[in-house]
Amino acid sequence: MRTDLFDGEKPVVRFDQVGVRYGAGPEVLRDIAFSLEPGSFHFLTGESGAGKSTLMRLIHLSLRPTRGLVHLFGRDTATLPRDRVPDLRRRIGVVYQDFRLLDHLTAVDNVALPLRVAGARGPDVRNHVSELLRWVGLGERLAAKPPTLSGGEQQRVAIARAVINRPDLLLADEPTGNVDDNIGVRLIHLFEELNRMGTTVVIATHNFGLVDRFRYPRLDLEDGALKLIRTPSPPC
Amino acid sequence: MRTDLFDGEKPVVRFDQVGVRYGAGPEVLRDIAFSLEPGSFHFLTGESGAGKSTLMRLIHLSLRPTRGLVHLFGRDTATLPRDRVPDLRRRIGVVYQDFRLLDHLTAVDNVALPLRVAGARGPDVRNHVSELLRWVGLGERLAAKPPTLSGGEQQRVAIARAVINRPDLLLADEPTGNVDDNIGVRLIHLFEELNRMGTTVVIATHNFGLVDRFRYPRLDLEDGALKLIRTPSPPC
Amino acid sequence: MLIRRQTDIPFEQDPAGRLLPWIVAIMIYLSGVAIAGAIALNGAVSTWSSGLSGTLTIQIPAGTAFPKAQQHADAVLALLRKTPGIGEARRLPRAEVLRLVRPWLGDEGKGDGGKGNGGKGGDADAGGLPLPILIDVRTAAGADIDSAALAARVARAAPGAVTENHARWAGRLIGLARSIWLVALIVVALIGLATVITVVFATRTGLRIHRRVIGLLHLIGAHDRYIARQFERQALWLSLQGAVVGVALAVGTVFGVVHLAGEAELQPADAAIFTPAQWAIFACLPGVAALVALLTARITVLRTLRRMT
Amino acid sequence: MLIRRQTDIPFEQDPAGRLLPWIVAIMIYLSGVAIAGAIALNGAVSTWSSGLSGTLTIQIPAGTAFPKAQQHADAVLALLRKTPGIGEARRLPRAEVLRLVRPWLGDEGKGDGGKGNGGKGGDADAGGLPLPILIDVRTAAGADIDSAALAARVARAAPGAVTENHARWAGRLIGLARSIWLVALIVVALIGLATVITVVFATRTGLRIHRRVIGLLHLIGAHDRYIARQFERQALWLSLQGAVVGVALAVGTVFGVVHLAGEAELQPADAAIFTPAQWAIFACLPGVAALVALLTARITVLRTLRRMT
Ligand SMILES: Nc1ncnc2c1ncn2[C@@H]1O[C@H](COP(=O)(O)OP(=O)(O)OP(=O)(O)O)[C@@H](O)[C@H]1O
Ligand SMILES: Nc1ncnc2c1ncn2[C@@H]1O[C@H](COP(=O)(O)OP(=O)(O)OP(=O)(O)O)[C@@H](O)[C@H]1O
Ligand SMILES: [Mg+2]
Ligand SMILES: [Mg+2]
Repeated sequence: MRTDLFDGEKPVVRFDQVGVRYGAGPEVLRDIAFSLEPGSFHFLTGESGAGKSTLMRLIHLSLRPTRGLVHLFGRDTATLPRDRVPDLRRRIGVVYQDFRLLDHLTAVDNVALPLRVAGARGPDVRNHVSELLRWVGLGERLAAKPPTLSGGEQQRVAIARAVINRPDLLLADEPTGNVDDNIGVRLIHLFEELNRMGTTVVIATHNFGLVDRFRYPRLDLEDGALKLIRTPSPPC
Repeated sequence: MRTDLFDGEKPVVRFDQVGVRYGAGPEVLRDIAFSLEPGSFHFLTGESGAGKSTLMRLIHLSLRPTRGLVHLFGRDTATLPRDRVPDLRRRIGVVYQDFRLLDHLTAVDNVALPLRVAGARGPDVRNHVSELLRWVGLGERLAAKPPTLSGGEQQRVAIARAVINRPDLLLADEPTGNVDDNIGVRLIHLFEELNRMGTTVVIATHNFGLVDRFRYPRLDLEDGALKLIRTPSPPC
Repeated sequence: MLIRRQTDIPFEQDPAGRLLPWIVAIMIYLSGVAIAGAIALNGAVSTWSSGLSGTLTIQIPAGTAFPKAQQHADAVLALLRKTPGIGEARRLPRAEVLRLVRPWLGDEGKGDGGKGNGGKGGDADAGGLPLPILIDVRTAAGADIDSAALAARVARAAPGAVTENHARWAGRLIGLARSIWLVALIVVALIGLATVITVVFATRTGLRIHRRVIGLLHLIGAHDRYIARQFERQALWLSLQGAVVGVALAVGTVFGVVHLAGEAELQPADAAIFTPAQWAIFACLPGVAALVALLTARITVLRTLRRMT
Repeated sequence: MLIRRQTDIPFEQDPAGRLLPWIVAIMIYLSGVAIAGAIALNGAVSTWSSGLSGTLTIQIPAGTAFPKAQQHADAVLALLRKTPGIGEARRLPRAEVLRLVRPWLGDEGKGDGGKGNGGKGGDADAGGLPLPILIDVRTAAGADIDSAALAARVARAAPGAVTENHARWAGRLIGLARSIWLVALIVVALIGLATVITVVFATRTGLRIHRRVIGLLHLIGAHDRYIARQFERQALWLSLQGAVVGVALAVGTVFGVVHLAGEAELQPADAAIFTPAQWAIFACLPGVAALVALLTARITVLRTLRRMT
């Protein structure tokens, strides 16, 4: 589905000599150049403060680079007019490190939000949402609001919201920080499922257990520079 | 120091047949009975949604049990008048699962907040705070505000705030979810340091790497019931 | 619809929901009352200016001492007709004189001849006093009459006659009324300003309270208009509520005051001080307030969002 | 102090900081003007009631046609002295008569005899018109005079004389003034209410905006009073700012209006319409507003916090 959106197999994301500096501070990211091919799957690693979330923000257009070019779905984002940004964002699913759920909406409504914002309606939507929540183990908490969910439960709602509209690109920032390894593995399987249907996936994580287990190529941030680390054996 | 506060070696926390039910839902915690002796160190484990954060909230008096008795520092909390609660809370340091830093204060001011609320002032305070932040690896980010900190950096500020006034009891909810294992180990060492000086420590975590490594007794929640799991060998 | 038609932004818990309508109601009430006062005053002023300005009244005393009041009146009328610049001069009918004199005499003036009647040469008398003869003089448009000279000539033609120059007097009253009108306008403008500031305040406040929600909607791909629309609706609804209550109370107050003024004979009880067009102003007030609130909210939100990137 | 003396609650970014002072300024301005109006009206009413109620004025025409004006005046004074219930009767000096007549005549009445002077028997004349003789009659306290009968007797003693009963007229004016006073009071009360609601609104809003901060302060062991104090200070400071500006503008406006009224000769230019005690009301206004804001904030915060557990 939606293969038309891939703009003739152009990279989903392409960075050219991107540098980021917050205010007058040092460069957090330096000379970042990489591209993500449609349908690829990467882990993003680096120690705390290395710039993983910053890189995600660049891709999601919530942060502009200090220098360099960011291409998204084949478009140069520097020249993108402000009112075209929402349309690009609708093609990206994001799991934020701090979840960012809406406290006044139920789990179902939170997950359905990207569909509503994009104008989707109808009973299919709700069934689809409920099914997904059941899949991440929240079948009992469909009508619960985020403040009444445990940390791990909130994280899974955030993940469900990011994947509900089968985005072309999925960015997940530390999506397993609040769940145990069993659930963590299950969540990675969910991302793999999505990936198989064409979604490009990037997962930032500190959990080397998962990285070692799934053996997808790693984008590693160190001292502001990005290095691609390919693991020889195929994913298990 | 502050040995007078231990009320003649009474348990710091004592639960008697405590049950918790949110609204009309099922009992999240059932017949919880345990006590924490002064100077003890426990991990709190259980899968996502088991009730770890709920138990922490009970101890910190931000949630009242549906039934049963909670004793804190030897006092029955059910009969405690409202305006006595702050004084008890000042003796407890808490690391929240979602950090709860104040976005408008610098890292230093955030960490100093418990001291300010308790009325402490002076240059010693600031030196002490800066030193602690340096210890958790944030020496470069003393004047940064939380929104400009990375996830792991925020978590470490939250930990520094919880331990700054050498509390009699430390509750840490998933304190290593956003940092890698190196930093995680360093943080547990910080807690051990505090513990050696008399603080009772409880750490909720999913990170079995750390649990296995430090081998402190585990309070394990399963199906709403609490089980104490003692590991035979002493901490390494 | 299976997905509940909830607003994405949880306005229900906002303080604005409970308090903004009351503030708007008070504001609209106050401006409604001020507008009513201004309209009433305006009506009075235009009556005065059309009825009185450029006008003299000549009062010829009557009664025992003035057996020749009638002749004097005729002489004055003849004199006036010869004077250049006089447009019209007419003797006021007795009923009108009685009405004009009544407030000065009280209820006795209302009909019966009364005791101690000493009138002979004049018309009917009021409360024992002989009614004077009043001659209403309208100067020709644009004519500049030397009223002092005229008064002297009138006094010679009819001894005891008093010439009142309403133009000056009315001019002063009209000047005063105009300043009161100006004050009323300023009051309405200030209240309007306060209302707009309050709506801006409520909207900015809403933006602050719901900052994270708005930020997330943005990140999820919502357009500015999608977000602004929700704020607009909220502002429209809250201020409409308040404005309707405020206008209703203002209209009630105006009715009450008109009724009391009628009772106190300060004006004819049957006079309609407000024309339908003027009542329409009140009917429009809530709509205008709601529209102002809507636009204020829209502008505030869009400007703030643009700054948020 | 090395740890900065920042407030724990980041009020600086609140919309209230920029907008609340303006709202308070407008409110205080409006109530200041309303209070000034009420005070001025009150002064006028008390002058009228003390100066006029229970009072009659007898106007005796003078001039060529009334050579016996002086005798008539003496006859009327004699008559009044015999009448029971009359406390005092005195002939107004010429200057005062001139002052009273002046607005009816315009500037010509100000001094020179004018052209076309036909006066002989009367006092000096104004603008060619003979000045009438005015007798001010004060009824004895509590006495109930039959004014119609008296007027008839006066007219018999002095043909052409007109008796004006101020008591009735003044009574009506006073009644009207009282209702305007009541309206002014209601307006001030409503504006005060709107201000209180606005402060409650701003405080609740602050509680909502800073909910997480407050929640955290609570969890960290802060007492309710510690939190409430910060809100109080904020409300005090913001409303004090607004109130001072509002009162300053109101006092300026009042001065301006007094000046204009003096220019228009609507009242003596040198008259002090406000006593120092009345000016003190204005001086107190900001303090009162600030205190109300402080208490409103305290009560609002403590009540809300108690509900938060
Ligand atoms: N808005 C900002 N202003 C200034 N500095 C910032 C800002 N956001 C992040 N930083 C700094 O940039 C660096 C990278 O932050 P980033 O959040 O990208 O790290 P991260 O790799 O996601 O770390 P973590 O694993 O702890 O989440 C950190 O040192 C952080 O303090
Ligand atoms: N305020 C609340 N109202 C209703 N249910 C709640 C509330 N808070 C928590 N719960 C439910 O109680 C259960 C226990 O929650 P708790 O936050 O204690 O779990 P936890 O052990 O901390 O989980 P995690 O490891 O995911 O943080 C969960 O199923 C959660 O949905
Ligand atoms: Mg991060
Ligand atoms: Mg938890």
